[in-house]
Amino acid sequence: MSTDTTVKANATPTYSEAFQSGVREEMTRNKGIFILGTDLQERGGHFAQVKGIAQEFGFDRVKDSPISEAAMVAAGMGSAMYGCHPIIDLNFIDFSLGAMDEIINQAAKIRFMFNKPVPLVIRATSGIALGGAHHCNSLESFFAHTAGLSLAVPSTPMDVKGLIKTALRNEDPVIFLMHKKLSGIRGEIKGDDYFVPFGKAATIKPGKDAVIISYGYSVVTANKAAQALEAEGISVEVIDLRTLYPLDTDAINAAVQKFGRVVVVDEAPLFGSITAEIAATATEANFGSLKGPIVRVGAARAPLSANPAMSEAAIPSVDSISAAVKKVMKY
Amino acid sequence: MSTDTTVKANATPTYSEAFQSGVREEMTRNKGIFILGTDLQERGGHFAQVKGIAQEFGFDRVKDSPISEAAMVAAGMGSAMYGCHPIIDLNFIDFSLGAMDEIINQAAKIRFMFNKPVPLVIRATSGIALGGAHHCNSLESFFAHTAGLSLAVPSTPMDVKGLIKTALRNEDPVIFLMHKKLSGIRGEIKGDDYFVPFGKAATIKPGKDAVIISYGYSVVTANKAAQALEAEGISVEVIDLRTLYPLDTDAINAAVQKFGRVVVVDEAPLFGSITAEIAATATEANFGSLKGPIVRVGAARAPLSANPAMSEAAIPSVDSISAAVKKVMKY
Amino acid sequence: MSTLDKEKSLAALRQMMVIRDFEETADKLCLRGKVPGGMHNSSGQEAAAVGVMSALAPDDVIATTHRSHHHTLAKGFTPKSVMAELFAKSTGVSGGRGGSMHLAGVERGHFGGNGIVGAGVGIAMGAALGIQVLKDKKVSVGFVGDGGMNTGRTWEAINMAVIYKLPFIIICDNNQYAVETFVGRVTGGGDLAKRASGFGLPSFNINGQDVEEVYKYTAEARERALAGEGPTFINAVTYRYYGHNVGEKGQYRTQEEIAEWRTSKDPIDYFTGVVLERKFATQQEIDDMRASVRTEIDEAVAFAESSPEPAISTITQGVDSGKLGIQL
Amino acid sequence: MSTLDKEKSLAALRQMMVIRDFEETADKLCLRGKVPGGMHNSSGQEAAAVGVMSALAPDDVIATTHRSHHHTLAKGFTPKSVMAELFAKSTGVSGGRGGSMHLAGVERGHFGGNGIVGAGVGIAMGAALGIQVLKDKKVSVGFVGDGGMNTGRTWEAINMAVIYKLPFIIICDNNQYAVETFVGRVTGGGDLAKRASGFGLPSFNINGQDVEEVYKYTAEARERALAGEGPTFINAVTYRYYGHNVGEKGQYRTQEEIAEWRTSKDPIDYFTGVVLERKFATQQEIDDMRASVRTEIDEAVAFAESSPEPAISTITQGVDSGKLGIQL
Ligand SMILES: Cc1ncc(C[n+]2csc(CCOP(=O)(O)OP(=O)(O)O)c2C)c(N)n1
Ligand SMILES: Cc1ncc(C[n+]2csc(CCOP(=O)(O)OP(=O)(O)O)c2C)c(N)n1
Ligand SMILES: [Mg+2]
Ligand SMILES: [Mg+2]
Repeated sequence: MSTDTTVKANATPTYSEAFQSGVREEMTRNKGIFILGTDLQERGGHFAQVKGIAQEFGFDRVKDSPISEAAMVAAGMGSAMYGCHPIIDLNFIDFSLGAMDEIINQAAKIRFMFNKPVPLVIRATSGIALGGAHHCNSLESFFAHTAGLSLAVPSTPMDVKGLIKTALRNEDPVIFLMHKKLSGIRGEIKGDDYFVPFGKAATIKPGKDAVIISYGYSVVTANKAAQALEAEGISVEVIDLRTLYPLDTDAINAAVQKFGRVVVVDEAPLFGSITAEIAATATEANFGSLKGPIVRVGAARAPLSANPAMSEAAIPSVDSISAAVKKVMKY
Repeated sequence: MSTDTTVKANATPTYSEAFQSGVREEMTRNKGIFILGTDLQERGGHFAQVKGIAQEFGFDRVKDSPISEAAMVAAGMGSAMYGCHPIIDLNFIDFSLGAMDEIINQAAKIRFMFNKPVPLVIRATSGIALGGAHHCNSLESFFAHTAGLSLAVPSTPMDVKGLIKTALRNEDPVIFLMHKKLSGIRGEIKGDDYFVPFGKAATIKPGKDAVIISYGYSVVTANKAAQALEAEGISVEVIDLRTLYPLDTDAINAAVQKFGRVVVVDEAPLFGSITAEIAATATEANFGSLKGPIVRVGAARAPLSANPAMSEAAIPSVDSISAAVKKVMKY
Repeated sequence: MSTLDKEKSLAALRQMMVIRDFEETADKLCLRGKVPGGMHNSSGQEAAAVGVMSALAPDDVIATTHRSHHHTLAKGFTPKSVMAELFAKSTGVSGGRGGSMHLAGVERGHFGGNGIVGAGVGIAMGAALGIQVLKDKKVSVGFVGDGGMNTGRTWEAINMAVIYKLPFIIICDNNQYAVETFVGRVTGGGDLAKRASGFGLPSFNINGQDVEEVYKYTAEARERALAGEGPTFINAVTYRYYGHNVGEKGQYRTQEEIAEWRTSKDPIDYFTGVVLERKFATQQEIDDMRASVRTEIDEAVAFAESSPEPAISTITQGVDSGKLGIQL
Repeated sequence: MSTLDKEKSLAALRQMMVIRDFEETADKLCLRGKVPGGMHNSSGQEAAAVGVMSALAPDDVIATTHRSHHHTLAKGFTPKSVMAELFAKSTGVSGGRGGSMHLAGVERGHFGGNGIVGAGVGIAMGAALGIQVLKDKKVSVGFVGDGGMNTGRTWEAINMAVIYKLPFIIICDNNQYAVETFVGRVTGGGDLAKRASGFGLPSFNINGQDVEEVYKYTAEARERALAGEGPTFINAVTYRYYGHNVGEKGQYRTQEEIAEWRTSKDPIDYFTGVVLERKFATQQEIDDMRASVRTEIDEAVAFAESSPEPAISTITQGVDSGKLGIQL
């Protein structure tokens, strides 16, 4: 079964390879899992996220699709209702905009209406990098707002593997977002029996003075900011939410209560971002513990530019995150 | 030019008729305005919102469309770039899910990328009433989160007319949501020169003790709650935002500073609703003025049921809003 | 497989009567406020529904549209359970959560009506893919209206079914109007089978008022699907007698047009004639059949009326498997 | 209007040379990191772009795809302004905000490249509707790739154009691959003109390597459009010489296949032969032309290199007309 491209447990594979590893293990176990998307069989997907899987499991279980996002998600939904556990690979999450009815109105609502779970994983590459306005939509708040969907946003190879395995045991539709800028990062992964539960945040870096709550690539930036602040004598904890729904409100509440100085960061346009939900609900629940208002850091209200400097300037940076921490430290 | 169905200024037309009135005035003024949607010419739209306009302005300017939401919005976008000012009537806002790429990825971003405004109005009926899960999506937070879009959510005939007229003078794409349950309400409207600016909230009811910030049909419920509370000796101000983007942050900040006891209400699922943005940003800006946390009231995290009692129970009621006000009164 | 035998003929005739009586009864109840949110009456379209189902096995899959009482009844769901769903009662096929547009019974191969035009086709196509992946011997049928032939997703689904050679049949339940819009006004090319055949699948325009013709084309399509030859498109031309939604009239078609279809092309009248001619039943037996149908629908109404409402406490139940997902 | 006269022939030939040189130059610069986000090289596809534009008036409208350098240059935008956009510089056609996939110049009838497969067709259809509403005498052309023929929105747009009889031409820039997927693997029916004709518009499969054939079909389509006869679909079969994105190779096609197209079907070689044969130019003149093109592209690179970056302070400018909307 194992091939050249199979990644061994305890090796330090890339984020994309970690995804492959989890998918391979689950495909071995469950014959109902198949993958459908564009250019998967030979190319292995745009980010090599399924490279070699077709060769290993057969072309029946890794299907190349026409460029038909609505039909792709419908295919996933109908086959999931029938008894499969498909992974629909949408390539970039931006392309989900062509399948929004299938995701928001259909897949998410079927269990409620028909008492029938829809075990469907929609994988896509997300986040802001080069590529211009049409390839850099941050749609997390759309999905998180939709009852019936779960939303996984791993930031490490370990979590990618642990979360995709959980997603493939989950009965309900999961949106699985893998950040562009993380595709190539390396890190340890664990074996067949390691799962990351949904709704459990991870502490990336412990701290004493304040907390940054984040997810996805922003965790990397937040962590850099925290390291830099350490040098200035400010000890910041960094929490990676890992899933945005279910949201680990226990971890959030505990952190707010412990520190009272809270920064929430993501790279979606600030206005209406999921960071607003986190801040609003955490404030409502823990008002008395707050030393001052929760500060949010997010992107400008603008499409992303093809110009790299403009694009970078629009999203949170080590500097803007550090400034937010310093602001809450003044309370 | 005037016909039987034309509504006179200072009459008390319905919400739908008020829309017609504003559209008529602007169509007379601007030959580039046309309306495109399903069943508009004879039927006048599902809610009679354009009844008689085809007969008055000609079938060239009120076009019946196939059921092709993506093409409808694309038609609006391309013709707007060309020099028209189309109104794309999507019937129910739920159907926008079939045109999300055209709205979110295209229409909203063209001005930024190409330095070319896209004067396009997308009208739809929104909100929760009967009709079941597929006809009761609250998508306000999707649109408000998207840079490049404005979002109007009138709650009175006067505002419908004043806002649609502003929308038809606006250079950029406007999502114009008319609540199902308001279609038949009556109220005064004003004449040709009355415009409601975007980003200006209205005080529906003054009060002394606390403030409820809301929009759409929830304003009606909030107002009922406020009236009921008056009897119990609690004087509540009710603010109708009228547009969710631009958002009247001045009015919000002033109200938060004045009362320090704030409830924000809408009927979207609470998790990730636009009420989170309002609460989070208002808290960040006015923390010191708050007597306690802003309390949000919204819908359950669930699709809407066809069963009327279940559906009603899922959304804010006079009771749940009153309870929230009482909660902030305890601070 | 070009005609129905006696047993199947009588079953089909009775089923069409059930649908007609159900719809006309429900329509009146709807006008009296018993069907929250309204409903889409399928009277006139019985043959297309019953003809298709006559050719399917019980565990074949269907997914359909907002106008789907006829498909649901023909698929074998009882008038009681369907009427109860229209009333949004807990005993309805969707527990009262779905309502008239969202009739379903997934375990029994009914993947649901739909509030969104065209969406059922995609779901049925997906089910066909599931059948193929799990190597089962079944087919999946997607219903769509004439209006739904102009939504892009319909063509995406058809194309996908063709290239994967899915065991899929797409039935256009073509009642010639989408709300008030005549099919000819919005359908470029006009000929739906020709349109579909451009996507590379056998495609037919057929008489949707003749239950046997519908049965025959569906049965042949099913054979092809089971033989691994891929999907078929069937445009069954039919007519709806009532407004788009209950209570709606409109000026978009003439009373003469309606009368002509009702009097000269009615699927139940036509097939009653066939049954009598073939001596599958006497007039008396037909009358008895109609009477028994009447009783059945009366019982369905009584059942729906007396059924309990779903519990309010369930509004957030069954949304997903819970905050932390599955237990690992 | 079946052949190009001398002047138009020489212009077309030169334009094709400009595109080829531009693309091969940009490709190398892209590999050196000068084109942020990568780019889609159109080498091999020059005739389809130039043939179409030769038949259009300067203020006709186009909207296109992610692979659109050739369309943009053929539409008359200078290599300087296009190269600068690839470099994301302020002097680029979209001010450096768009990049390679988002070349545009709306005031000059270029309604933009697009990051989303199929989306340009809808925008062009909308422009055609605008032309009709404002009663102008122009046409609008939407480009789409072979891959984009499987996205539903493409067919929605085509259908809408047919029923409104819009002055619209849809060109399938059919290079036979979508990323690594051969058109035959994902295109039910296989024959795109047949598919389109099912939607009721004149539809043609043509040789996209012959600039005159493309010109002729486009010119005829334009005549029909201006005469109020509605849209036309043209499937121009062509080939791309390079990978989908710069630097990509892949195993999905053979080197022989590429070599065959390059050596026996190259649009520039072919049309150079035609021009020589018709004695529209001597070999020396062709060589001079190529040299002048070389200089022009060199200048474009120098221009792009030396152009300023857009100001960072502009990142939130031009998003909308401001918080309170227009001044009333
Ligand atoms: C995507 C979408 N657009 C619009 C509607 C509103 N709508 C409901 S039914 C209908 C007409 C459908 O016509 P057809 O497909 O012919 O089915 P019929 O009603 O005739 O059975 C429309 C426009 C919808 N439900 N979904
Ligand atoms: C809706 C959508 N889905 C997927 C993609 C990713 N993608 C970009 S180009 C491309 C292939 C397009 O093929 P084709 O239409 O033939 O154009 P070509 O690249 O050959 O010019 C794909 C799949 C996209 N940009 N948009
Ligand atoms: Mg119909
Ligand atoms: Mg191609």
